[in-house]
Amino acid sequence: EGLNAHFQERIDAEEKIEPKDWMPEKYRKNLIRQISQHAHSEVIGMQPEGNWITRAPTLHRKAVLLAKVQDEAGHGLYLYSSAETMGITREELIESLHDGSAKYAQIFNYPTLSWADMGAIGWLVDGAAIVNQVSLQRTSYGPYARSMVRICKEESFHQRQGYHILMTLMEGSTEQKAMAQDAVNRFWWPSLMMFGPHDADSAHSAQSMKWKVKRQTNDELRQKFVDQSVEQAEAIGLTLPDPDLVWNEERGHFDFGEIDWAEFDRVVSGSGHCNRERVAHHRRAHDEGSWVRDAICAYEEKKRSREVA
Amino acid sequence: EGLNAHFQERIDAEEKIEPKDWMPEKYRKNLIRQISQHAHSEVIGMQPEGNWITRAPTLHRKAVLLAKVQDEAGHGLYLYSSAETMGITREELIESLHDGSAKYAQIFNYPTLSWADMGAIGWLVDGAAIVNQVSLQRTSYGPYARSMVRICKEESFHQRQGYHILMTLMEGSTEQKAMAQDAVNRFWWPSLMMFGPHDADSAHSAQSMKWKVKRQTNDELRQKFVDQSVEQAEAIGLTLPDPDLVWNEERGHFDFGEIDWAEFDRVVSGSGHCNRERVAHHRRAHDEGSWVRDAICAYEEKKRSREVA
Amino acid sequence: MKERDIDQTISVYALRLGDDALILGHRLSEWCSNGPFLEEDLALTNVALDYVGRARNFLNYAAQLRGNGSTEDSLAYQRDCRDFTNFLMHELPRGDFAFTLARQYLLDEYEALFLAELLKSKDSDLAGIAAKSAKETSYHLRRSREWMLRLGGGTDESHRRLQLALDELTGYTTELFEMDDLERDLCEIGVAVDRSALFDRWFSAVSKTFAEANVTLPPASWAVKGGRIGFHTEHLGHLLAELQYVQRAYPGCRW
Amino acid sequence: MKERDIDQTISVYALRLGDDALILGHRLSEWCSNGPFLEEDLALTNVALDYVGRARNFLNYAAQLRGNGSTEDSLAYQRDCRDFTNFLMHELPRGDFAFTLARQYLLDEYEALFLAELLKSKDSDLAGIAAKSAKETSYHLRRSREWMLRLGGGTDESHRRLQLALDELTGYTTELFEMDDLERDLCEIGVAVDRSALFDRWFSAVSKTFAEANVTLPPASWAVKGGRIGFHTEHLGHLLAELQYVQRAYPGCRW
Repeated sequence: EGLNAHFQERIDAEEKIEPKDWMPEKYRKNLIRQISQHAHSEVIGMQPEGNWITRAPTLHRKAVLLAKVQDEAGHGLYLYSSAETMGITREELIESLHDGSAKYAQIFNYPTLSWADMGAIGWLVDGAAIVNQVSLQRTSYGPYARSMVRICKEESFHQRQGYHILMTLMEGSTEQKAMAQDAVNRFWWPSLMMFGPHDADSAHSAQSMKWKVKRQTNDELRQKFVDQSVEQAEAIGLTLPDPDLVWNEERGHFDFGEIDWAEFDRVVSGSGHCNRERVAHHRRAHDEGSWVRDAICAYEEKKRSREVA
Repeated sequence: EGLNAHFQERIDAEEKIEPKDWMPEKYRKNLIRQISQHAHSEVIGMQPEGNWITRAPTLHRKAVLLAKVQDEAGHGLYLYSSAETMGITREELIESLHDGSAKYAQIFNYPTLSWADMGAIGWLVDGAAIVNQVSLQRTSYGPYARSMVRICKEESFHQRQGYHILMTLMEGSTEQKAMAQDAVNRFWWPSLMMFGPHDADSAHSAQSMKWKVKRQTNDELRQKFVDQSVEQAEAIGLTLPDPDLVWNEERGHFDFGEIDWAEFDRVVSGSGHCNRERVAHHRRAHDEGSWVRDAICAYEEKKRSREVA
Repeated sequence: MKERDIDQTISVYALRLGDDALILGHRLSEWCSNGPFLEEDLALTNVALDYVGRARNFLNYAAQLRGNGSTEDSLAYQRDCRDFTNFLMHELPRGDFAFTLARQYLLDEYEALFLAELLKSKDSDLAGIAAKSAKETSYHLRRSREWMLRLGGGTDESHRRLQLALDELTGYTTELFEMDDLERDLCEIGVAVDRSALFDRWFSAVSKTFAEANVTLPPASWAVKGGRIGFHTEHLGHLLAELQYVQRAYPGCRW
Repeated sequence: MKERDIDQTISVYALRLGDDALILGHRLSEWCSNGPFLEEDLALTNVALDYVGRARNFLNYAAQLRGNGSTEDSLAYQRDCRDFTNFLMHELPRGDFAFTLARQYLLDEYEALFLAELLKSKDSDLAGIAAKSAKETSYHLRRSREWMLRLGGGTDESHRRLQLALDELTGYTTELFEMDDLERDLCEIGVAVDRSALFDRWFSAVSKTFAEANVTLPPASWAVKGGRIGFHTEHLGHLLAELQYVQRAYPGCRW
C-alpha cells in the first residue's frame, strides 16, 4: 500500500519511472502491453509500405520510401528495447505477436492499393501517430518517453513526405488527382480509429491517465488530429470524406461525423483485408530466418570457446 | 547373330518394330536415349514459353500460347509412353533428367527475353523440330513413329502461330520490328544447332541410319530447314543473321555460314543462360509435387482395400 | 431503367464476370510447368485456358456494350487495380496444390449453380456464354471434387494441407453470395443471377463433399470482401504489373 | 575519339554502372520486412538505400551526357530488358539469406577494388561518385565479410547453404572481369577502370575469406555472361514489370 502511494506521488510530481524503480504490477503490464503494441505497429507497418518500394514511380521517391521503412525498423528496435527494460524478451514479444495475444495498429490491416496510398499513410497515419506520440513524450515511464522523443523527430519528416506525395499528385493529371482522393477516402476513417474508442468506452483509459502513461484522452487527441488535417487537406484540394465535418465556432474545433465502430470491430476481429497476411508474413520471415539466428549463436559460441582455449 | 540379321532384314523391309519384338540391346538403348531426349525437350520446352504466358500482350495470344504449351505437355506424355514401351519407367526417365544423364534440346537453355521470342520459337524452333519429326514419322520403332504422326499435326499449327506473331510485329511500330528482328537474331543459329553436329562428326548417326531410327542425316535436315526459312523470312521483311547466306544455283540450295560450334559446346557444357535453372525448376516442381503423388497412391490404396473388404 | 442505362449496367455486369474469369485464369496459368506431374500440368493448363476463353467472351461483350472503342484487350490491359471487379478469392496467390484445388472446388460448385441460372438470363448473349461455360465447369467440377476426396482421404500430409487451405479460404466465400444494387436491379429484369439465393445449395454441396473428404469448411467467423467495388488485396497489383507489362510498355500497338 | 563521341561513350559507361546499382538495389530492397531479424532488416534496407543512391548518381550523370531530355527516371523506367546493361549476377532473384549475402560479399570485394580505381578517373564526375560510393562499400564489405565467416563457421545448415550459394554464383563472376572495346577505349584515356586487371586481387581476397569460412568458390567450369550487351536471364523482365509499372501505366506524369 505504502509503495503504491509513494509511486503515485512520484507520478503526480512528474517524476519519470525508471526500469529499476519499484512499480505496481499492473503498471508494468499495462506498459508492456502498450509499448509492445507500439513496437509491433512499427514492425508490421513496414509491410504495407514495403509493398510499394519495388514499384515507387521515381528513384527519388523510392529512396525516400526505403529510408522511411528503415526508420520504422529503427523505431521498432528502440521500442523493443524499451519493453525489454520491463523484463520481457524480444522472443517473447514476437511470440505474442504470432499467437495473436499482442496487437498492432489495426490500420495496417488495410491494404495499400496505389502509389497514392504511400502519401495517405505518410500524411494521415503518421500524422495521427505523431499527435499521439507528441503527447507520449511526457509519459511517466522514462525509457518509453525517451523513445518517443527520438521517434517524433523522424515521424514529422515522414508526415511531410507523405503530404508532399499527395500534393504532387494533386498538381498532376486527372487520374493522379483521383488516385490521391481515393487513397484519402480509404485512409481517413481508419486514421481516426487509430486513437481508439471514445473516452467513455475506453477500458484502460482512466487508470492510464492517472498513472500518466497516457497524457491526453483518445477523444482529445483525435480532435487535435481532425483540426490540423482539415486545413492541410484544403490547402491541396483534397476532400475529407465526411459530410458532417464543419467548423464549430463555439467549441473552437471542427465537428465531425461518428466513426463506424462496427467496421472497426469487423477489422479487429479478423475481417480486415490483411489481418492473416500481416502476421503470416512476419511469421514466415521469422521462421525462414531461424537458421540464420542459429548460425550466429553457434558462431559466437565457437568463438568464445576458442578464446577461452 | 541370326536374330540380329533377321532384325536388320525387317528394318530393311520397312517393317515397324513393335514393343514385344526382339531387338538388339543397342537399338533399345539408342531409342530410349533418343525418345527420352525428345520427351524431355517437350517438357523442358514448356518453361521458356511458360515464362510469357502471364505477360502475353493480348488475350487471344495468351489463349494460343497456353494451348501451345498444353500441347507440349501432351507431346511429352505420348513420348514418355513410347519410351515406357521399352521397359523404362517415367520415374527413371525423370531421374536421368535431374541427374544430368539424360539430355534435352540445348535451345531451351537460351532465355526468352521479349514477346517476340514467342514468335521466334514458334517459327524457328518448332519449324526445325517439324523438319526433324516429319522425317521421324518413318522411323523404324512403331510407337515412336506413331507418336510423331500425332505430334507433327499439332506442331505445324504452332509454327504458323509463331510466324504470325512475327508477321504482326513486322507490320507494327519501329520498336516492334526491332523486337522481332532481335528475337530472330538470337534464335537463328541455335535453331540450326538443333539438328546436331555435321554428319562427319556425329557419333550415333551411321548406326541410326542403318537401323532407320533416323531417316535423314543431320546435314540434310538442316539444309531443308534453311531453304524453307529464307523465303519465309523475306516474305515479312526479316533478315536472317548470316552474311554468307546465298542461293547456290548449282546445288539448288542455299549456302550458309559455319555454325559456331564453340558456342554450342559452351552451352552444352553448362554455360547457357538457363541450364541450371531449367533442371532446377523441373526438380523443384517435382519435389513440391511429391506429397500430391503420395496422396493419390494412399487414396487409391485405401479405395482398393475398401473394395476388397 | 432506360435502354441506354440498361446496356451500361449489363456492361458492368459482364465486366465483373469477365474479371473473375481473367484473374482466376491468370492464377491457374501460373501452374504451367509447376504441376505435381505432367498429366496434372496439362489439366491445370486446360482449366486455365477455359477461363481465359470465358474472360474473352464476357469482356468482349462488356466492351461491345460500353462502346467508345473498348475491346476485350483494352479492358484487360488498360485498367488499374481499383477498376477491377473480380472477387478477392480469385486473386489470391496460387499457394500450394491443395490451396489451388480447394479454391477451384469451392468456385466450381459456385459456378455450376451460377451458370445454370445465368443460362436462363433474358440477355441472350449472357445466356449463350453461360451455356458454353457450364459445360466446361461441369468437367472442372468433376475433377476438383475428385481431388478433394483424394487429398482429404490421402495421406496425413495431404489432409493437413487441404484443411489449412479451407481455413484460409473460408472468409473469402462470403462475398460470392452478397448482392449489391446493380445486380439486384438486373436481377429484377431477369438478366442477372440472384447470387444470394445460391448459398444454401452451394453450402449443402460443399458440406457433403467435405464430409466425405473428412475435412471442414470452418464457419465464417471472418469475411474479407470488396472485390466488386475494387477494394482488393495487395496481391492484385502485382498480378496486373505482370499481366499488363507489354501493353503498358508499348502503348497503342497491335500484337 | 571526338569530344561528342567521348561524351556519349562515357554516358554508356555511366549507364552500365547505374544499371548495376539499380538492379542490385532492387533485389536488396526486396528483403524489406523479410530479414531474419529486425537489425538485419534494417541493415539490408540500408545497403539497398546506398545502391539506389548510387544508381541515381550514375544514371543522372549518364542522362546529362546523353541529353535529349533524358533523366535518371527516364533511364530507369523507360527502357526494356534488352536495353539494360547490368551484370547478370545483380539480377538473380534474392534467394535465401546465404545467397543474398554471398552475392553481396563477392560484389563488395569487387566494388572495393573497382571504386578505388574509379576514384582516379580523369572524369571528375565519375571520380566524385566513386569517392562517395567507396565509403559505403567499405562498410558493406566489412559486414558481408563478417557474414561469410558467421555462415561458414556457424551450423552445418548455414555452412551447407553458403556453399550452395557459391556453387550457384561462381559462373556469374566471370563477366565482372571481362572488358569490351567500349571500356577498353575509355580505359586508354584514363576514364574507365580496367576490370580485367582486378581479378587477381579479387580472387586472392575472396579465397582468403572463403578459406577462413571453410567453404570454396568452385573453379569456373561454366560461365554465364551477356549483361553488358543486354543478353539477360529471364529474371530481369519480371523485375522490370514491377519496377516500372506505375510509370508505364500513367505515362508522362510527375510524381
